Amino acid sequence: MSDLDTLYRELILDHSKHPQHFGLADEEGASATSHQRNPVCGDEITLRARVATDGETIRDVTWEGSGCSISQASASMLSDLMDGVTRDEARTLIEGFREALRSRGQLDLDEDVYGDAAALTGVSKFSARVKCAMLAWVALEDALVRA
Amino acid sequence: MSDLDTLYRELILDHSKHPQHFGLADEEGASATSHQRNPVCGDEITLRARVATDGETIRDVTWEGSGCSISQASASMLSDLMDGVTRDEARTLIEGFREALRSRGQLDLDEDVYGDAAALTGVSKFSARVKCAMLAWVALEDALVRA
Amino acid sequence: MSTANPETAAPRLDAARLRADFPILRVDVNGHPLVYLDSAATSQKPTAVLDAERDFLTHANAAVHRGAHTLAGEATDLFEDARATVAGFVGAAPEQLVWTSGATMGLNLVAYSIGNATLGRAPSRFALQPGDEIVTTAIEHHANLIPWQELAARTGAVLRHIPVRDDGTLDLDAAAALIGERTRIVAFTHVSNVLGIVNPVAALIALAQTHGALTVMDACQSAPHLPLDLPALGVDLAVFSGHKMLGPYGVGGLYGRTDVLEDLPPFLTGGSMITTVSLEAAEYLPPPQRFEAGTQPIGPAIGLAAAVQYLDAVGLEQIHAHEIALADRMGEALREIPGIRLLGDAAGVERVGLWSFDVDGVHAHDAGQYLDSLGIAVRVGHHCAAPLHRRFGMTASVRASAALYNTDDDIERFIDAVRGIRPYFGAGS
Amino acid sequence: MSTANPETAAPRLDAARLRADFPILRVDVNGHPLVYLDSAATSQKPTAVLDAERDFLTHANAAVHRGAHTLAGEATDLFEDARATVAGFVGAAPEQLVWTSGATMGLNLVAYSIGNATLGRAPSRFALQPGDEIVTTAIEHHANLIPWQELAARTGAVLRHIPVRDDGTLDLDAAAALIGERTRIVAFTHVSNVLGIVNPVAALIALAQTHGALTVMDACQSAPHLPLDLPALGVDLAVFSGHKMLGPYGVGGLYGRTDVLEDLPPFLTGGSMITTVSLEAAEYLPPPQRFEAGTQPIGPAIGLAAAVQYLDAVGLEQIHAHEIALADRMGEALREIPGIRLLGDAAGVERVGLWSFDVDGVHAHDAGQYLDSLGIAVRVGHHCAAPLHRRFGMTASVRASAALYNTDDDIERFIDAVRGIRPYFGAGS
Ligand SMILES: Cc1ncc(COP(=O)(O)O)c(C=O)c1O
Ligand SMILES: Cc1ncc(COP(=O)(O)O)c(C=O)c1O
Repeated sequence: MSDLDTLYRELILDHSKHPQHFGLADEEGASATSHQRNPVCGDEITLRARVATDGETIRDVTWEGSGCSISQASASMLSDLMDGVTRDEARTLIEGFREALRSRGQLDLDEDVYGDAAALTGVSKFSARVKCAMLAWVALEDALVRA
Repeated sequence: MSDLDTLYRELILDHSKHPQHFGLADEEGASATSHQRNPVCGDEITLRARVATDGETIRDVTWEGSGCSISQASASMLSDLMDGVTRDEARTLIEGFREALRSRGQLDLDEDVYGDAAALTGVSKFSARVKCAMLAWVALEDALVRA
Repeated sequence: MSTANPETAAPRLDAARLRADFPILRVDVNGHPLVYLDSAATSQKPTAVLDAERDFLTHANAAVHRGAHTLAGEATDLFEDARATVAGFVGAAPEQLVWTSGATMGLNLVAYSIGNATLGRAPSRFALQPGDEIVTTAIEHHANLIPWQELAARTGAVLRHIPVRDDGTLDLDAAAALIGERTRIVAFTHVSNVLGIVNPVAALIALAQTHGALTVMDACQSAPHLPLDLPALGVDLAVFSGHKMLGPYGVGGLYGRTDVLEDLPPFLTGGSMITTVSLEAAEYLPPPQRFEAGTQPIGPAIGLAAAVQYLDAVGLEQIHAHEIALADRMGEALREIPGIRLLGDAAGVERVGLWSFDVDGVHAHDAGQYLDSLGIAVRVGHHCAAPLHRRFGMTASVRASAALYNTDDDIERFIDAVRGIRPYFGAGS
Repeated sequence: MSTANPETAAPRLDAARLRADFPILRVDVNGHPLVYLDSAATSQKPTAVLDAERDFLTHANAAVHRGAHTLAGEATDLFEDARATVAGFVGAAPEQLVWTSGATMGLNLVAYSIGNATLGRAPSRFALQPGDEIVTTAIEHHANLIPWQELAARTGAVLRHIPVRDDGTLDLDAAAALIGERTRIVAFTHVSNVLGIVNPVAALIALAQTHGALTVMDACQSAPHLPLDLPALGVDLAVFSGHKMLGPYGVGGLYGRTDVLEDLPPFLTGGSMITTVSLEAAEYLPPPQRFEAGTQPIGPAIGLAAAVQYLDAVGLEQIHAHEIALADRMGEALREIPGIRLLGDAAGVERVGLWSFDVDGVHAHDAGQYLDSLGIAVRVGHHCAAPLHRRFGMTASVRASAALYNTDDDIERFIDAVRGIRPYFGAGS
């Protein structure tokens, strides 16, 4: 597999063409919205997370925005992954994701833990693209503080 | 003669120890005063030139100030040289002096024209000292504009 | 379609031979020999530049304008020789060239100096009144936009913008209507770093002069590509960056007309720009030293002098002709690739060797990544010109920018690679 | 008399061996091997620094934080690694280090940023009110004096000065009386570039903190000579210059506490420091990028990282001990030469390896010229500290400043030469 193909796995191109959870859900219950932007390219994302009545479980994550296939796929994969996890679990997942992506190819994302998002492992070798992949995750982190 | 000795000729050390025309003359007739300063070392000179009633002939040049032996000797030699020359002659002398000093050792000052001041020829090889030697000459140039 | 330009008559230079002077152009990227088409972001540096700086640092390094010792004298001479060389490169006298750390700094220097004049620190004909107007254009790099926004906000002046037409040319009719009695400053780029079009700067300067407005030109993207004679052009102030013209990082130039520099108050303060200092107040040297506070980028300045000597030795006419030829070939080929939209594809304008474009259905980042996988370095994003991109309905574009060391072969490899972008990402299928 | 210092216990380094790393130290000056004692003006640079920059420029050069291509990625990584290295050198986290073009720029950045806060461009806890006080000292370099004079003049704040005692130490009693409720900023140098005394900065910081004043430290003359841990010291902001610490020209650092940097508005504006830009207004990134407008000095930053790695490899404790030994020997010998008056010859203080002195009957320029004729490079003048010189009744002095590469032999040659100054000029005879 060429380096380029490790970055643009089928799964990533699929998600970017058919983004999941695209379109913001109504603001209801304990939900919060975060807007993030990549200053270099102007890419942006608006992400909304709703927390269940237990105050702990993330109920749904929806988003919209525009950007490169990495940022779009990442938002789509994130939304899939986070449905039903607790705040704490989400924080741990985000931290692990950040660490792997900043590892310059040293750390892999475990497919059992990250699901489709594990396909983003290859991004860590492309440091200029780490921000693209992180955009949605930073948005969720930010939203959860306020949800 | 060592390089240092070409800079510090006897004549220069003599003038710096026994500065001529030191002490400002009273302001009378068409006289003008200029204050110049070397910002690097804080050396300064105040020079006064008086022009004769013909409006053309420089009558006397007096000065005071503090600085290195080059700047002091140069002021002393300048004052000797300029007594009795016309404005035009003075301008030409100053221009020639400036040119020689900036020549980085390429041009010599003619003793027949510059008298004792010709001993300052060696300064042109020491670019950091050119400002020292020029200080009084710039002051005279400035004073003549207003005298 | 060929770009109209009188200089196309100059003989083309031998880029393949010049490449030997640029060691980095021999590296492989992702298994392919590098095709560097990002010179508008930063140029590569010839060995002569690297050697000039290193020679200085290993033989004559010392602080300038401050010491009486031999090394300090040599360093001062080399540093002032460098000033004369770089000033001469743009047609100016040594004392008309202020060293800066780059174009951004040069533009901030001008804006803050005018701000200081306005805030009464130093009475000056450049002081602004609330309601006075600063005119810039809709195509500026952020460096020639935000400093004016901030100056306007600090002084109560009004910022206005010369609009750009759909084809990327500035709307001179609108400019003539905008620039008027209240206009105090007109700031514009010589060549846009996104559109590559050489702007009608003589016309803008004439308009500004009619109303006595100060002209400030961003020459970042022209200095390495066209012959420049700033005094002949009649502009009041102009800036450029060393690193974009084969020189080192950390140095740039601000050219100023003598009378203009003389009437601008200081910006940065500190050592080497003063005549006298007490604990309470300081007095300042004349230009250019007035604007050069603290230790200057001595090594980089000496490197930049070597860079402009290199450019001069090749010949700016030849460089311009060569780059026009490359631009023509790029434009011609890109127009024929399905889904590619060129920005600023105006007919009959003079241009430098750069094109920005959109790839239908593929984000610029992805397009750039694909090109990179084939060893082709281009820039993607808004290129620090976000308002310009918004004006053309986009947030990001792909930009390929050539320099004297790019060959016809580089361009062919680039074009072939662009053809592969949309198929790879399954766009338009 | 020996300088009291706990670090004198560290083993001395082998300066003769280190010299091999500094090619310039092998040049002859006026027929004598160079004795370079002007490191306080600018240091010499080891081959490792020159190589680091050249390697970067010939293998990975590209604009950082902007491109998606491979070189741009490598360049960005190297540039951010350099930030982490230089930040680590002063005990800081990477995001606490802002690149500047040098110390003068760093101090102007702080002063202008506070000015912008005051002028309402960005509401901030650092805004000054008329009558608020800025306290600096009577021994500052012009770079840590004039920016505050200008800030005071622009804002209506009052500038006050901690006096210096006859022996060159700061008058801490006077400082305690000066620093009070109205004090908003206390700016001081860690080590004076004329006196060589390490100031009681912990005490000044404690005083300032009692009154909630912002502390700004000039670390130019300490960074290359002492181990520094700025967060542990508790200072809010500190600056240093690359070229004085074995690094290249054109780069420096501004350290800031995270909460302080966050609350300071931008200074220079332009590319790479924004989140969004419209034609009308811009929004800014968090620190450190907020303060890094335009293309940064990438090569010089990478060179500076190599420089601090070099310093770290030798060991700052060792360097300090070595330089104290040189200073002790210089002080001891100079005190015995007739007609030499040392500035700041206080007993029992920590110092770096520099002495400034007056030669009775011989102007500093002439004394320096004489030393230069013997291959000895010292600095003469007011060393950008005119008020300090006036305080000690002089306009200029001779300064000899040592660094890690100076040997005992250098010092002996220097001392012998100083003995010859007055006889040559016939002073005192
Ligand atoms: C104590 C001190 N502060 C500030 C500066 C200014 O540093 P730079 O000229 O590198 O900006 C210097 C050096 O000249 C210095 O010695
Ligand atoms: C047109 C234009 N102006 C200004 C700049 C800013 O130059 P620098 O980043 O070197 O300060 C650039 C480069 O980025 C540019 O292309």
